[in-house]
Amino acid sequence: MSTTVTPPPKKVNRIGLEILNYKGLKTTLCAGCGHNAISERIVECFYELGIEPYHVAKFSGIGCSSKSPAYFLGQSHGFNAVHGRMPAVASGAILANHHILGLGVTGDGDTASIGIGQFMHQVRRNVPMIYVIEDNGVYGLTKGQFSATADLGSKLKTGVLNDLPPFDCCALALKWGATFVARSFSGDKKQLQALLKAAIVHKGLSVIDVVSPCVTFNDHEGSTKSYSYMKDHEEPLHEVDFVPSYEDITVEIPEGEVREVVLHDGSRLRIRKLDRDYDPTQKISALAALEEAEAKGEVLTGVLYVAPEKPTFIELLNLMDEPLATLPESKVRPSKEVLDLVMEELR
Amino acid sequence: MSTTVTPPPKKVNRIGLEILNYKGLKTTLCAGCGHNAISERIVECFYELGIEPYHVAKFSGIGCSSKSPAYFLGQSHGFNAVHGRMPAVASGAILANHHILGLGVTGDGDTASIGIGQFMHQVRRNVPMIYVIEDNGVYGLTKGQFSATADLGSKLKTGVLNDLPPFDCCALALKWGATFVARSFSGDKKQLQALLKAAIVHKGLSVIDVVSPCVTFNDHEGSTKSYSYMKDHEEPLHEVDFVPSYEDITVEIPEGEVREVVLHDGSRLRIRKLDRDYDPTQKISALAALEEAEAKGEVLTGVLYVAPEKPTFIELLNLMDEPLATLPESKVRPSKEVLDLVMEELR
Amino acid sequence: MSTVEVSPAEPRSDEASRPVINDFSIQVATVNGSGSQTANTVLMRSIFQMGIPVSGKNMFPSNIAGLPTWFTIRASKHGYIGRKKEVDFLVAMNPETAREDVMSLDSGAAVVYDEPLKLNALRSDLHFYPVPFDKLVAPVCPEAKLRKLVRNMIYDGVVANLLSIDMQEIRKALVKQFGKKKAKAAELNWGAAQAGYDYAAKTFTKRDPFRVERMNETAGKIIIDGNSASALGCLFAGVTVVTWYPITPSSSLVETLIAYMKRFRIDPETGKASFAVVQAEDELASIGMAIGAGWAGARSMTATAGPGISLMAEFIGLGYYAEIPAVIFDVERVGPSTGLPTRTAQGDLLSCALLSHGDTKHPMFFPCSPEECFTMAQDAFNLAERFQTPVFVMTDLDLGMNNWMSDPFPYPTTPIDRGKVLSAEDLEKLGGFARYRDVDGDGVGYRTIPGTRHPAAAYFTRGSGHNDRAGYSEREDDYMNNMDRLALKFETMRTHVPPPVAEYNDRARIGLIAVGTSHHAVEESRDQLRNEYEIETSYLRPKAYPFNAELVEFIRRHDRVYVVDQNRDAQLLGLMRLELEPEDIARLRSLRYYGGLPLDARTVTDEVIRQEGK
Amino acid sequence: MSTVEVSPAEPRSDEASRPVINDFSIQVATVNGSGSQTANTVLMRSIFQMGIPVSGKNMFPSNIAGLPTWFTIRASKHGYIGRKKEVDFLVAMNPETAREDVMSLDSGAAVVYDEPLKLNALRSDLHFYPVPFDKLVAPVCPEAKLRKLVRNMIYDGVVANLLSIDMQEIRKALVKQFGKKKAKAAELNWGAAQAGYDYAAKTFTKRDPFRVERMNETAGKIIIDGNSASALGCLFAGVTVVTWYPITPSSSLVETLIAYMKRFRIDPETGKASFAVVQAEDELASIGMAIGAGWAGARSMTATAGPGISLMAEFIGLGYYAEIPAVIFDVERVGPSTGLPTRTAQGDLLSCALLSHGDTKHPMFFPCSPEECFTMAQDAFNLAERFQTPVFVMTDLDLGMNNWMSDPFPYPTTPIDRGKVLSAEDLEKLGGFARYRDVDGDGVGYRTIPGTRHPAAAYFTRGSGHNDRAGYSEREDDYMNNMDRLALKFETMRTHVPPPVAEYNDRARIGLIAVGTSHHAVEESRDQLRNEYEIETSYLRPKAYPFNAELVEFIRRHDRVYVVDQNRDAQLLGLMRLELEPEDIARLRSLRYYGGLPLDARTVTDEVIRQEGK
Ligand SMILES: Cc1ncc(C[n+]2csc(CCOP(=O)(O)OP(=O)(O)O)c2C)c(N)n1
Ligand SMILES: Cc1ncc(C[n+]2csc(CCOP(=O)(O)OP(=O)(O)O)c2C)c(N)n1
Ligand code: SF4
Ligand code: SF4
Ligand SMILES: [Mg+2]
Ligand SMILES: [Mg+2]
Repeated sequence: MSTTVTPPPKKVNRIGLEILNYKGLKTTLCAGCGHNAISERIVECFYELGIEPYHVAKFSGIGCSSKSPAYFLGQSHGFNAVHGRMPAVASGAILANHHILGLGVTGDGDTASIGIGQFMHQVRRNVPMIYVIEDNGVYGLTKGQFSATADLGSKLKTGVLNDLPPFDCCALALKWGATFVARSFSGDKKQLQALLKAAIVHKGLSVIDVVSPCVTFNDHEGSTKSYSYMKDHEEPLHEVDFVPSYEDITVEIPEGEVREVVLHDGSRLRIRKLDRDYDPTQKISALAALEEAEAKGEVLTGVLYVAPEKPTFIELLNLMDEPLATLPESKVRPSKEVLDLVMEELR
Repeated sequence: MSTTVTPPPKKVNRIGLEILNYKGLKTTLCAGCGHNAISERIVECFYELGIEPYHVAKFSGIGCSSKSPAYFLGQSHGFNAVHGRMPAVASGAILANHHILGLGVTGDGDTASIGIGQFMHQVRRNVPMIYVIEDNGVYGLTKGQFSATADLGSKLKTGVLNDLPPFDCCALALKWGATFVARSFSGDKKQLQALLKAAIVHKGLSVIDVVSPCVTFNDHEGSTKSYSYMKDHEEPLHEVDFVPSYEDITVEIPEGEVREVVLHDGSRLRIRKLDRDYDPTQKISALAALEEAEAKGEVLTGVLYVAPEKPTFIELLNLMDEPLATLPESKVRPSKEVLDLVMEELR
Repeated sequence: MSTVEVSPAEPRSDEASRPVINDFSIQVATVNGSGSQTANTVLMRSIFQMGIPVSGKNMFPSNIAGLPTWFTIRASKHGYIGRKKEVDFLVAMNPETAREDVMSLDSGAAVVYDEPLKLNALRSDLHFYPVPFDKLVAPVCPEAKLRKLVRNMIYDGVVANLLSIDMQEIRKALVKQFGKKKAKAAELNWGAAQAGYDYAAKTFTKRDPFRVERMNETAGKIIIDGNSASALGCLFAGVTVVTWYPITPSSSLVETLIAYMKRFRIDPETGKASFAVVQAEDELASIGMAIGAGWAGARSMTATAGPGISLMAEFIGLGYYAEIPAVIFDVERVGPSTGLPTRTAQGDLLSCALLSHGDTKHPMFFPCSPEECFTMAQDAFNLAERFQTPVFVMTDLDLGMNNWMSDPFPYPTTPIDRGKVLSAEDLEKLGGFARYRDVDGDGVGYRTIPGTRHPAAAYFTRGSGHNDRAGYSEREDDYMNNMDRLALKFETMRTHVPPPVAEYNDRARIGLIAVGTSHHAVEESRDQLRNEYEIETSYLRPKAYPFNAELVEFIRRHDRVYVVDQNRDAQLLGLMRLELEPEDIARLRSLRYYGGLPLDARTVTDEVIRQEGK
Repeated sequence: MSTVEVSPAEPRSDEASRPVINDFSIQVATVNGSGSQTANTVLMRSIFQMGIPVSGKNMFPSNIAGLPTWFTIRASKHGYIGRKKEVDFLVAMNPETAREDVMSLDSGAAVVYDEPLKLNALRSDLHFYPVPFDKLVAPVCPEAKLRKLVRNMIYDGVVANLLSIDMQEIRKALVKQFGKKKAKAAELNWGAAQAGYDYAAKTFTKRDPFRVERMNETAGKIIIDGNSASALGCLFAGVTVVTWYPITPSSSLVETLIAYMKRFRIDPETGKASFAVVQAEDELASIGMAIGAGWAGARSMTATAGPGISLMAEFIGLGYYAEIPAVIFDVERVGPSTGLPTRTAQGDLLSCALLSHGDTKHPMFFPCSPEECFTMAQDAFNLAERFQTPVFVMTDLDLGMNNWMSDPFPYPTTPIDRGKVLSAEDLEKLGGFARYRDVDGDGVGYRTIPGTRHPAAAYFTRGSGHNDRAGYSEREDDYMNNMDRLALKFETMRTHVPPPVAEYNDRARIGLIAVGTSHHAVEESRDQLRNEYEIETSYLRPKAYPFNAELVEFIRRHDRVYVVDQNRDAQLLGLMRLELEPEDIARLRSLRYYGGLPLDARTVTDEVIRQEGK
């Protein structure tokens, strides 16, 4: 797969920029947070593909995940908007300038709880951009309540049990119009890079749901698929505001295989990577594959669906090639003759 | 099917009430509007089942469809809320009193455009109530813009073309947790009655998407599945605010068959009724059946999915049997001893 | 049938003898969806074409068909185009309201009605003209299906006869209405109008005093609704991204804009659009897209009404704090909540001025006429970009959806103002920039547009605390400095918004202040106060908020100043109370109307007189 | 290591000689997520247990781990519990801020710090106490993984030694903190505290003047944060439906409420809940559910902060107009937009009072203490049901999330007031009812609860125009009558909300007005003004909006009245400006602070003095 080759280490990329040109500020997220790993992959991808930073605009909502755009691509414009409404802001910006490569990064709370409406309508419009969901099943920034992607049966530290079925953002996206739908795991460097690169190249909306564990609040005690590592050591650690510091998790899974990944809190994730011969152009079978994996308690990763030719929203709107944002007055203000004509019609 | 038996005509129902006790005010919707037919079915169903009107609460958002609760069950409490937010209001009311039989009636704009988020979260919670979507693909009350359920390729009178794929509310509902999902056509008296009765009996959330043509604004000129009847007569009828008056459409379709129904504007609806041997307990096959019908340009009607045993939101919340709304002070205000205990803990 | 039958008891005879020329109102009472709009428009136009100042107001219900609707046409030789409370000439077509319509008329009014309604039995002090519409329509419209439509045109003919409207003007108006392509429809309607005219001519003896006479006061003028005028303003303001969600009474603004854009903003060579219009899924999305587009350099806008304003609150706060241009048209209707969606009000003034939590303040424009809709739309885009902030244009249902006579609009004389935007070249020269630094002392920083080809162009936009380099900050000093700069920016706007229109009268002890559509009632009321009560008044009409310094000057030159509000809570007065000196507030009096109809002069006059204790 | 090394240049010697007892503030500077909360709480508690009035304020960043955090404990023999601006005793644990923390101290302050930071080199006018935390922690905590946590407890020991805090109180506080089940953890921490104490005892010569001495001012008192107090208030108010969406600083209100409900509101026999709590998908849904539940007869509530308030605007307008009870806690944080989510403000006063488009007005409560959170939560539910309208309880981050000393809460003495609800029996007697008719002259109609077993019980609720029988209406008179009744209802509330707390001083020419947490700074400032400037003041603290008539009386009794606002735009003053007579407004002065920290007395005093021209 050409998209996954890692170029040999060198100081500058094909457009002469250093990796530094693609970095952002120092992260203020917890050490070991999956979101940080995703930021790193983004930096690498844009560096490796040699994309001009000024060409990119970053968008996010509110949450730990939505803070992360400050931590990559420091030379790209960024917009940290309001909770759950990243899609609208990004859509507007892309309408204003469709030459921009839009990169949205938000959380599962942002996307599937408060933002499910905007997400689905964004998908329906096939607005050309990359939409990364940093999916941890909880609201990290507000200290660990369930989001709408939380697994059925998982349990919070406070003892609250999630008894509602999760929204599967991939299923939603592919059923209702997204033209590139993938799932990955924040710890799978190679796959995530490959998917990001493919998404960058894709012309329509690319949705990438990245399972990105919250090391601080995602202690799935009592959940069907995990146990609490902290259990034995619990007592001395009764400390309300303590956030342990972890190393990043990394994992590599061969195509078509399943691996169990142990998270920091001891919970396990069963990740299955799609077969090499999986056909990602069939909606129904993609949906079925997701449904099946869910039933087995597995996380299915890879490109689930792709429809490269479907017209984008920009095409549907028949926009001129120049960005609307910078059209000269002569192109946006009709002539005096036009006004005279209209006035005449109204007489 | 025991739920569809129509009792022989009589003056009062089993609880001694007349049909008048189930009627509402005179409709102010357009003559021939599909929504009026649905109102009539609702009146009949509640009369025939002999449900106490005080037992029911009606909920709606904003739209022509959402006006309709004023036109049935005049002896039931009703709440015409704000646009797209019926689910929240109904959920709150049902939490307050889960003995109430909640009947939500809204439009496709209300549900699938502005309200898609609340709809999906309502579905996810399996809030016990009936949710009728009067689906005409347009915003009737604001004079005919497309909603998010409009068919791909349909065209407004103003010439605007819908180039976005429709949200299928049934697919959404059954994929994400509704425990009774059906589709019907406003003109199919018998089926609609049967479905409404089944929904009344069902303990969880029942979603019924009723195709309910807007006779005034749904002139699908240029759409893939219709032609404009008015075409020839168009010229003399160039009258911006004229709303022709139509007779109600009625149709009866045998199970397992397809019928083409010609609407007032000349557009045609291909309605397929589910086979008698269709198994409505399988999610995946239900989704596939919908997908298939969509591809064929057919409207598939009947009970698409049912999961009678899934716990409702009220069950999940472990609510006491008495309505919360009317609990006496002794049940909701803890004793002085409790306060003393808490105070002691805080010393 | 004789006219004696029609009005068995005569109205006072002196009335009939004193003709009332070009100074009365006609009200047509129908049912919505019955297709009377053409007949009403044609009637209004024909009077307009006779050179007589005219205005039309449609009072319609919030449903699609079958409920009562009233259309009022006012002819005024004095040029008054506000609502007139009293109906002089009623066309009663709606059986449901006919009784109440007739009972509320002043003595001496005329009534054309559908004969079977037998309205003449109700009162003896009116002039009744019964018309057997069904009988008349059959011969002129063989196709039974169309009769319901064509039937309305008959009353145009009847009224033309009774009011001495030139039938050729009716014909001209009909042709204009239907356009060349619908000639057959125009013919059919013309036949109906003629039938009405002929019937009236041969049946009625004119007894009421009302009639028209040619004048020359409308030459060159246009007839347009405020929403269309706003749309044209946006078109010529160079709007590029339009986002919306349908809501009465704002929908037609965008729908008209779309139509104009399609005609005039598609590149003839490439066939490509220089604009994007998105019907969003709701108002949170429409304002979000407008904000995103404004951030990325588009001239972006949305249009909505009260409920949409409420839903936009969070995003408008973001726009304020992150300093992003966008123009929001609020075509006000009656609140709170869904309220009366087809009635007019100025009830969102406080909401819009202060929209969103925390300390926020937003500029607003107050157009009073289609011409001002046109010019202020342009002003609003310029202000939004110059000050990098959301800007409201406050119109209302009366202005937006009714037809107004207007001078033709002036072609813009100044270029589009994109405000302080740094290009790659600027950045090269400067070496960098601080997005939120007040370089010029006006509170406005410099911005860059995403896509600017320079490594120093990027900055990070956020709704959370930031320092002047747009860096995240929770520091007390950064926060306060930024908020102080935003306050300064708002102060700077006072001198940048268009100044108020002031009419000082040296003999006046009292002043009137009004914005937007209240203008028309106030103008007429000032004449009433002078003519009927010998009270001279001055008048100030702020065109925008924040208020210009002249507001205070005006107040200080008068003993008492009446602030006219079309809302219950005296919101315009409230905006003044929030910022004026107490001694200035002490001169202010509140004059409120909040019944949902366009404000009329008599209401203003009566209230001033009541408060003046006369 | 000798103490000489520690503070090479001595602070002025007179300071050390004048001991400062029970009147200073300790600030602990750490990094969030480092687990210092226990150590800080224990330190605060131990002083409290010694009978000394104490307060604690946590200043934390808007992220989860790794950014600077400051916890300030104030001991005040005078009982002042507002913030004290000056830090007297610094515990510098965070390398990132240590320099700035030290540099901003007043001369003579003391600094306990992590030895490797070498802070003593920075200034010569402070008292430095270096502690080798890493060295000390190893022996007391063999398990390396836990050292990071236990390390913090060492400074408790050091500080106890330096300030003469009784170690037995530390021990008691530790046991309380960990509870019986976590005895092992308490032991581990106790060891660390002792190590700190011993190290300090053997190493340091006390040179700073600060220390504690037992008092008897806290007996019987509790320590609680405002959010927990609000939660308890709701519990005892008999709340039945709680809907929410997490947002700082309101989340803990609901989370605590959930915990209490689970303990005390589950029927012991059936194991079933007498409440429903729903974490909604967003604030539009949470307020929508609360409104739906309130309509159906539940005592319903939600809690949120600024961004949530903005999102609730449309629904609150519905609640106002359709007259539905619901209680909304706004735990205010710094806006606009996301603003500073972990800083405090009173910036939503105007937003909440006027929330939603059209003419709307909403009552608000202003608790200043946990006790008032508790009582006003109950008042709010009663008011909401009595007046059938949404009611806001305005607290803020300072009150909601910080720990406050308080008297124990009084058990409610009055029964729950469900307002005007008609039962089936009532209906049987009356034969029917008109939902929106003002039967009692207070503007409040009678309502029925869905499910009421009577054919006349039903009515139709809507946000659109309606007459007094709840029928749809677009009539001018119906609309105006209804709006007038709503206005009357609001007026009636003035006499039903709790009256303000007034402290008149006969010699005072100036007055102060403040609400909520501003109270604590104002109380202390009044003493400062008296003691330092010989200025006597009166003080009025409104407990609710709409304001009670006493507000005007208070203003009139003073020459100048300072209205204290924790926001930029003088919003409390604005609410007064909107309704007071100009001559009363003329007496008002604005005193604003909007830096995001809890208001402190010095800021108030300095600003009064500045404006008084002294
Ligand atoms: C309107 C609004 N409501 C609530 C919040 C509080 N809030 C901040 S982040 C967040 C949840 C974030 O969860 P998610 O998107 O999953 O991001 P994560 O922190 O888990 O990466 C919430 C509820 C807010 N900022 N705005
Ligand atoms: C917040 C808000 N936005 C917009 C509107 C205007 N509006 C009223 S009804 C409606 C659409 C209704 O469409 P639908 O739900 O499909 O009902 P229908 O009239 O077709 O039955 C809209 C957009 C509103 N009332 N509130
Ligand atoms: S709280 Fe969770 S999601 Fe947030 S930064 Fe920490 S680990 Fe990541
Ligand atoms: S406009 Fe359409 S949806 Fe509305 S009442 Fe008329 S037919 Fe029905
Ligand atoms: Mg998350
Ligand atoms: Mg519809």
